[in-house]
Amino acid sequence: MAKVVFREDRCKGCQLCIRFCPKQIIEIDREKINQKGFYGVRVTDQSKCTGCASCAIMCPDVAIEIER
Amino acid sequence: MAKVVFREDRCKGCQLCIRFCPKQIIEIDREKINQKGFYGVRVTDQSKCTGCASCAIMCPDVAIEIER
Amino acid sequence: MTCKIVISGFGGQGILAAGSLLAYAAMLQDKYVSWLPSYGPEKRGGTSNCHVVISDEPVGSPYITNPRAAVVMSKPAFEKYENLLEKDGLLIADSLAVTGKTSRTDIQVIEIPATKLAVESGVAKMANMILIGKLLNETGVLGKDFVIEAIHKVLPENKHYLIPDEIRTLEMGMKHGT
Amino acid sequence: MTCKIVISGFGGQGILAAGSLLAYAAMLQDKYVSWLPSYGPEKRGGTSNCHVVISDEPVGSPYITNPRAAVVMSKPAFEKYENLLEKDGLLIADSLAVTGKTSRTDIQVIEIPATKLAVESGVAKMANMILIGKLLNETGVLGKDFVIEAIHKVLPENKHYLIPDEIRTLEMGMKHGT
Amino acid sequence: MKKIFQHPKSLADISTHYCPGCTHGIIHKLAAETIDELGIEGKTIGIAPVGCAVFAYNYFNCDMIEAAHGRAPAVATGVKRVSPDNIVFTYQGDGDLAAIGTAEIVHAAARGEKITAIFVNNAIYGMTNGQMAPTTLVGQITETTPYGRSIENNGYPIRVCEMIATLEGAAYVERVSVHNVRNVIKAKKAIRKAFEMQIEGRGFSMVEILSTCPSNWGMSPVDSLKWLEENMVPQFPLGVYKDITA
Amino acid sequence: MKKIFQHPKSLADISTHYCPGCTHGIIHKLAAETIDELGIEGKTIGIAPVGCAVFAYNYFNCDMIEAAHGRAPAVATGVKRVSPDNIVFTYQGDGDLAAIGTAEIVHAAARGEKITAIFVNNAIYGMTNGQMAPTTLVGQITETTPYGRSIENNGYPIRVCEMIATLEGAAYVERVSVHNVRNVIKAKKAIRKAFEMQIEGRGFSMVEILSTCPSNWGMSPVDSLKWLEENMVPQFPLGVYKDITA
Amino acid sequence: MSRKVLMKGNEAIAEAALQAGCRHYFGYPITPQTEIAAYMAGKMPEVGGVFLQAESEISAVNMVYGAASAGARTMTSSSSPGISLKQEGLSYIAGCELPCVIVNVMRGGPGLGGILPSQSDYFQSVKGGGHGDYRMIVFAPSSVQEMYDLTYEAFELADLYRIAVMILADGHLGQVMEPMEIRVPESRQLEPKDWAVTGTRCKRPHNVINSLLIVGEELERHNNKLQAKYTKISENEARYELTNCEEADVIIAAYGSVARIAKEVVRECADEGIKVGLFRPVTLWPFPSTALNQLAEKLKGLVVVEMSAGQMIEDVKLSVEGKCPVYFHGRTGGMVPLKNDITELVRKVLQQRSQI
Amino acid sequence: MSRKVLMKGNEAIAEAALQAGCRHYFGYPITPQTEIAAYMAGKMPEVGGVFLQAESEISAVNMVYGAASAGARTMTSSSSPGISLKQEGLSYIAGCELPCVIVNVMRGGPGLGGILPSQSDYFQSVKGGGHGDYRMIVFAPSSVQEMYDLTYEAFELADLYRIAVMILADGHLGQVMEPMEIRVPESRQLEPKDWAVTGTRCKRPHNVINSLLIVGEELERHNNKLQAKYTKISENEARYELTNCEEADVIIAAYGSVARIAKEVVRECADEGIKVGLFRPVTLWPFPSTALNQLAEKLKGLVVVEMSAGQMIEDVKLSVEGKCPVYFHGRTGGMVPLKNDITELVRKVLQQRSQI
Ligand SMILES: Cc1ncc(C[n+]2csc(CCOP(=O)(O)OP(=O)(O)O)c2C)c(N)n1
Ligand SMILES: Cc1ncc(C[n+]2csc(CCOP(=O)(O)OP(=O)(O)O)c2C)c(N)n1
Ligand code: SF4
Ligand code: SF4
Ligand code: SF4
Ligand code: SF4
Ligand code: SF4
Ligand code: SF4
Ligand SMILES: [Mg+2]
Ligand SMILES: [Mg+2]
Repeated sequence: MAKVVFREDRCKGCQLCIRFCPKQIIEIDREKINQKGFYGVRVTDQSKCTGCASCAIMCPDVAIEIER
Repeated sequence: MAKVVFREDRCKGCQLCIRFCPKQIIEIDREKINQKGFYGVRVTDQSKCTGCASCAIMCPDVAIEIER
Repeated sequence: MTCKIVISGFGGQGILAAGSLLAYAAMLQDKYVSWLPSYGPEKRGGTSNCHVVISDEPVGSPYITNPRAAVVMSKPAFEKYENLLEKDGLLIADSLAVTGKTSRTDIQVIEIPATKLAVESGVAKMANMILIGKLLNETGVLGKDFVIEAIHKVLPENKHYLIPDEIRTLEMGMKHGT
Repeated sequence: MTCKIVISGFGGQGILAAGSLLAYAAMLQDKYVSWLPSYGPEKRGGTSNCHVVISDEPVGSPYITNPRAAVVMSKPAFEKYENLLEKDGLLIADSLAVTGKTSRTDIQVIEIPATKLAVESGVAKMANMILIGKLLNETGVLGKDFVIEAIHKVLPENKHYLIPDEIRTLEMGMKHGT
Repeated sequence: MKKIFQHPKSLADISTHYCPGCTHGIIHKLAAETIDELGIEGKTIGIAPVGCAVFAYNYFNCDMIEAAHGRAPAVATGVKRVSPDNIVFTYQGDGDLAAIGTAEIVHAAARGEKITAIFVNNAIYGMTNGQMAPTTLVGQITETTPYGRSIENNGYPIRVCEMIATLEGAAYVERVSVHNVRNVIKAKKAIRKAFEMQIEGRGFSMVEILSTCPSNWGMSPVDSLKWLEENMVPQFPLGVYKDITA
Repeated sequence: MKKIFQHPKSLADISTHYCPGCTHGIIHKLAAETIDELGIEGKTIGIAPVGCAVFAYNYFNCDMIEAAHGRAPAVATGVKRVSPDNIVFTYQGDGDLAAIGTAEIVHAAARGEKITAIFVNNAIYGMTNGQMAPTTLVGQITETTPYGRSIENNGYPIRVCEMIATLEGAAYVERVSVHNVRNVIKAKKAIRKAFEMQIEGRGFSMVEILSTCPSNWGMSPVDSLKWLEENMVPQFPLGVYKDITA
Repeated sequence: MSRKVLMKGNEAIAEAALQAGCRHYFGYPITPQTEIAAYMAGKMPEVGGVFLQAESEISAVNMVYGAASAGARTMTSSSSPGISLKQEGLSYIAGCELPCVIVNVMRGGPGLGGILPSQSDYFQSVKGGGHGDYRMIVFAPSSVQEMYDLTYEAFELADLYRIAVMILADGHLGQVMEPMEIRVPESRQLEPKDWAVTGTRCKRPHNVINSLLIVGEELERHNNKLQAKYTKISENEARYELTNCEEADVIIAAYGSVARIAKEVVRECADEGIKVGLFRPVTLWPFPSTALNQLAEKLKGLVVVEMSAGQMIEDVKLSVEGKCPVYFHGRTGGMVPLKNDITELVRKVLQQRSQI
Repeated sequence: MSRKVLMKGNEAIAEAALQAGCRHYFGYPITPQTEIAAYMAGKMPEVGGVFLQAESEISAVNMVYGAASAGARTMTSSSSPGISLKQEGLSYIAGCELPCVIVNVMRGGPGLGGILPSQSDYFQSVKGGGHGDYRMIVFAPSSVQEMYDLTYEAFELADLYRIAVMILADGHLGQVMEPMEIRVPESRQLEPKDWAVTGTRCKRPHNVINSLLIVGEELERHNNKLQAKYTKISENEARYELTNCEEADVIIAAYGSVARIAKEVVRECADEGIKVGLFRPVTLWPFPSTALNQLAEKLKGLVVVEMSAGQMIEDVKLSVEGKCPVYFHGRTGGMVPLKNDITELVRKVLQQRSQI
């Protein structure tokens, strides 16, 4: 199992990570708006994460770090 | 037989006509220097001229006219 | 009389549209008017704002340093114009934008839950109209009829179906709290 | 004393070289000197000329409107400088360049068949030196030794074999007609 | 647990001004990772363009110059000639490189100038709010082609790689895209190769990267990537156009 | 007897300022003959460059404009857009077209601008007394490459036809030479074809003509033609690079 | 015809050009004037005109050179850095006496600077940023209506004198929206452009557009002709606006959007009984020197206010010839002079005549 | 070291640059300054430097921008039309405070003009042909020796102030050959260029060369800093030469090659007992205003002579502040002012004080 960490302050809510996660475990987090006025994202089920890094590779704002 | 006419005032003595006359009937005329300070050219034997116009085609100064 | 109004918030909140509606109405009412959008560094980064000067004489600078009234729809806008308002100035703020109680005693702050009201009314994008309604009511800078006429002129044909909602929200704002 | 000299003719006659020889000699003789080539419209079309000012004081304009002396090697140059020479000016002309008798009575014209003499001496390209020799002789503007030293300096190593001829033609000019 | 993906060292750890989902961000990351991996941060000098990437001078941690619009290759040339041992790259948009800067990029390539150009082709002028670029597709609507780019009035989009590849001084020229994970990885490889070409002193190298401009295309970031794949890739075929080491 | 070769009508009957044996003169003649033959003298507008051909405005009998160095294609564009029915040609040297004017020629071609460029490549800057041109050959000595053009410092000569042919808007692109009678005749055909392309409204056309500069090459006119044939033709292969009607 | 419409300054320029018969616009995008191109791009196809986005500002100005040579009313627009790139082209246009209109919506410099409004291209526009002795007529509008009116007039004067006319505005004037009237003034009687390259149709000798005169005497003659034209324009076309200048003790000299701030100051001062006037040049070249010189006579001082580090002030000083002291207040980088700062300076001048 | 050599003015510039440690020259050919590039092309390889012929003047100035950013002493040269093309680049260089040397060997304009000498780019050089509020130091040599000396000094001042220095010469000064000395003045103590982009070597924060300041306040602060620097230079670096000015009734103001003609006039007048002096600015910016202002006090008139339609005359007038009348004699297009014409004007001025 890998761990995906979102840097909330960096996220612009573009949803590219959501689109490219092969496990479809990322979703918009409508509960939080960050300083810039964007909704962030969150992982629904961390246990499903393969650490494939697709999300991080596609994130234009380097808002995702992955540990394994 | 064709007739080649050189416009002396235009000739700059570049010798391209001499080089490209297949009959080798053009030569420098060392007797005349034109207004610009150039030697002109002349035909040695008009009767040999085929009117091929090679000289005129290569003359950069349009100093040659040909009649046939 | 000259009234210098700033409208400020995030892109997408209808800031520029609200400003040009005022400008159009002012023109219909035969006032002198200018509308100046921010096009500076603020543009990227999501901020949006515009300066509207409505006057009985030719407008001096269209750029407003210290507004008479400010309509704010974001927290940064609230904080900025709370400071910049001239003495006795009027700050009309969406509740979402209010960051706290103002420390200034020489301005009037009116808070309206405009976004909330608009969402509740099913016209989430018209919070701006509610605030503009309040502005009109408080300042009397322009006649309501002219603003309504302006709505008709400013909206392109294919958006005319929105007119009733626009007017409704405008009136919501005018009546709010009274 | 200031001496303003123009040297003029066709390209290939060594006009600029003759001028810079004078300039170099003048420098060796600790004179103030300037050498200005024509780089204007005259350049294309085969004309070549240069202005040399030799003086005991710093040179004013290097551009000469009315020369004190002119060395001319072409007909256009003859006609031009015959007109432009200052009063009491000196015109040294290759015979080939002379287009007729000057109408001016206030200048001195010296004609030398320089090209012919040079060709006869087997150094066709050194007609310029003959004329320069004459100029030196007539004006005394520079010492012969300095000119000879300058020849050594101005010519690149691989042309040094020409030096004797250069000196010989220079002297031919100096002695010509005397 | 070990970090397997993290912020590259050569990229400043600050938020960028890019619009949400703009792939300029991905490309910055790739360039920075490459610099990290090659260990050249300390001797790299980047030239920022005029375009949305103008602030790149704030984002890359190496020495940076902000160049006049289109002139980055000339500026890079000046730098490289002074310090041939440094690694010099330009980062340019399509307006910057393929319009106003045409002469500069062509001649840097012809000279075989030992610099690397990272060329971000988003088929539009992003910074100035969406005018036609030399790479705008036929029919594409922009602020200055409100009826769509017409061949009659505006001619055809320029295929820059194809053009630059005709120049002998160009050592490496490749076109890549960032519309999905596989292509991003390929893009990274291309950028790395381009830098390596410079390090090896082989001549001019350029990577053209197809990129999105969600804001001015008027699409979501996700839709933008799709549009890129479906419309730009056919017009600008991906691949290596020049590789003198191949 | 009938005149079978005479001065073209579209060429002013005056002496030119060109050096003896300079093939600019031949090329002028070919362009003028073409204009005569097509009967377009009255609706042709020529754009003279900055270069030895700057005075072309005196030599062609049609309406003429003298453009800033390198900008002839932009000027031609302005003219053509005002009067699309007129025939507009530029006459440019290699410094003018391939150095300072790179962006202008590339974009005129990309736009498919309906103009004709007559591009005289003599591998040198003639007008300014012989500096390196973008087309100067490797090893060639010029005023600014006194030790010969070096790849290391100056890179490679640009093959303009090859580059322009990559652009979709280019309808006709051919390289010819004037080093002998046969080639002069071919060159004439190419120029004619290029004008015809414009008349038919097909897009941008360009003829590159290899030409001599005896004065700055330091050779006799006859030797110059030989040098051209032996050195330039191999570097700049003759032929049609683009013909959308083919 | 005289119904008012709300327009941005940039759009007003574009609309005026269209009304004046401009059918050939060439430009390259740059903030803060992109609306001009956008407007043209939308409208030109409707009126059968040409909107062409060039590959650069240099190409744009040379397309204008070509289009003007062909006899068309033509225009380009840009902002500061882009205008710098046009300098060679503008010098050529002057040399060839081609009529055309150039718009500069100024932003802060030097270099890339910023995109906020500025007036720091005064020298470049008025003294000549290009090489050689030449002039352009330079209009300095100060409202959206004037953006329109002066652009229209620019095309007229351009043709009348065969000269380039520049509209020198700033970012605020370009971006601001105000009510204005789209109006068509009576047209001047203009000479046919028989010098233009329209194709000889084999009916006349060929026309040549050219600025090369390789013989010194000829180039001087040409320059003398240009100078004579400039003198004539100086005599006929200097324009300015005066507010409260009759009785003024101090006059503020300001142009463009700054003049509007100054006018507010003048109005407020009048309310307080302070005698302050406004001298607003409408043409920056020719600068209305004679008018200003006459006004200077009885002044305690002239206060020049600019969004620059001090450029128009030189022309003000040259105009007043030392008749009264000249003071300066300038802001740069997109910052706008504040009413209070101007008023304060005016007060100081009124108090003491010595140099501040 | 002090042996004299014969050199062309253009070559003297190139040699001085080499002596001053310039190892990076970028240029594009144009008459009448091609000898600079030719000289550099020959010498640079010998000293391990770079001579690069750019694809255009624009590229050349941007290569200079890059090389200066990297900390090198660097130079470009051109003539009038080419310098017009560099205006955007010069504004960027000013904005980034990059030290470098720019040579303009002026020819006649406007447009393509001619190749004969001229002084008609004074405004462009001194007032700023580019956008924004900026200045360059402008040197006006008047002999081959000064071409050399001032070029050397230009590199020094460029580094000292982080500013572009222009050598403003004309075709005659470029083409003329005169004896001169190749000399190396004592070097100034200059600060290390720790702002340059040389690669961080991971030992310092990254350096950035940039002129974009998107926030108005910041751009204004930057402009204020630049203006303060310009003030300092104005105070310290104004240079001029006086000839026979002590007792003069009339002073001729002229620079460059024209000053030499004027000096002849002054000399000849002295012979005739006419009291005429010469004021020759060596720096055109900063213009030696204070010195001229003081001289003006006791004059019957100032006669400005230029190879232009009248450009430096504005700075002369601004300097003298109406203290004495200012007269003008100008030639254009490559024509050279004649001694007789100048003398005649001087005589007229002496006879009548009224405006001619
Ligand atoms: C000389 C000059 N011309 C124009 C501009 C305005 N300008 C700024 S960015 C830009 C184009 C940006 O487009 P592109 O290069 O494609 O970059 P993107 O923003 O799309 O990444 C333009 C025209 C300028 N700053 N300077
Ligand atoms: C802006 C500008 N830069 C440079 C020049 C100087 N110049 C005149 S002609 C020329 C180059 C000519 O070479 P080319 O175009 O090859 O024409 P050629 O003379 O060889 O026919 C140059 C650089 C100029 N007049 N204007
Ligand atoms: S690492 Fe892969 S599986 Fe895990 S969240 Fe990211 S994309 Fe999804
Ligand atoms: S890709 Fe990055 S910026 Fe976009 S939503 Fe995901 S975490 Fe946020
Ligand atoms: S026409 Fe032919 S044969 Fe006759 S002279 Fe000319 S080249 Fe010779
Ligand atoms: S080719 Fe023409 S110019 Fe040359 S020598 Fe023959 S006739 Fe004279
Ligand atoms: S405008 Fe376009 S290119 Fe620029 S940051 Fe936004 S999305 Fe990216
Ligand atoms: S310099 Fe060269 S190109 Fe120019 S006319 Fe002479 S030979 Fe021809
Ligand atoms: Mg882009
Ligand atoms: Mg050439």
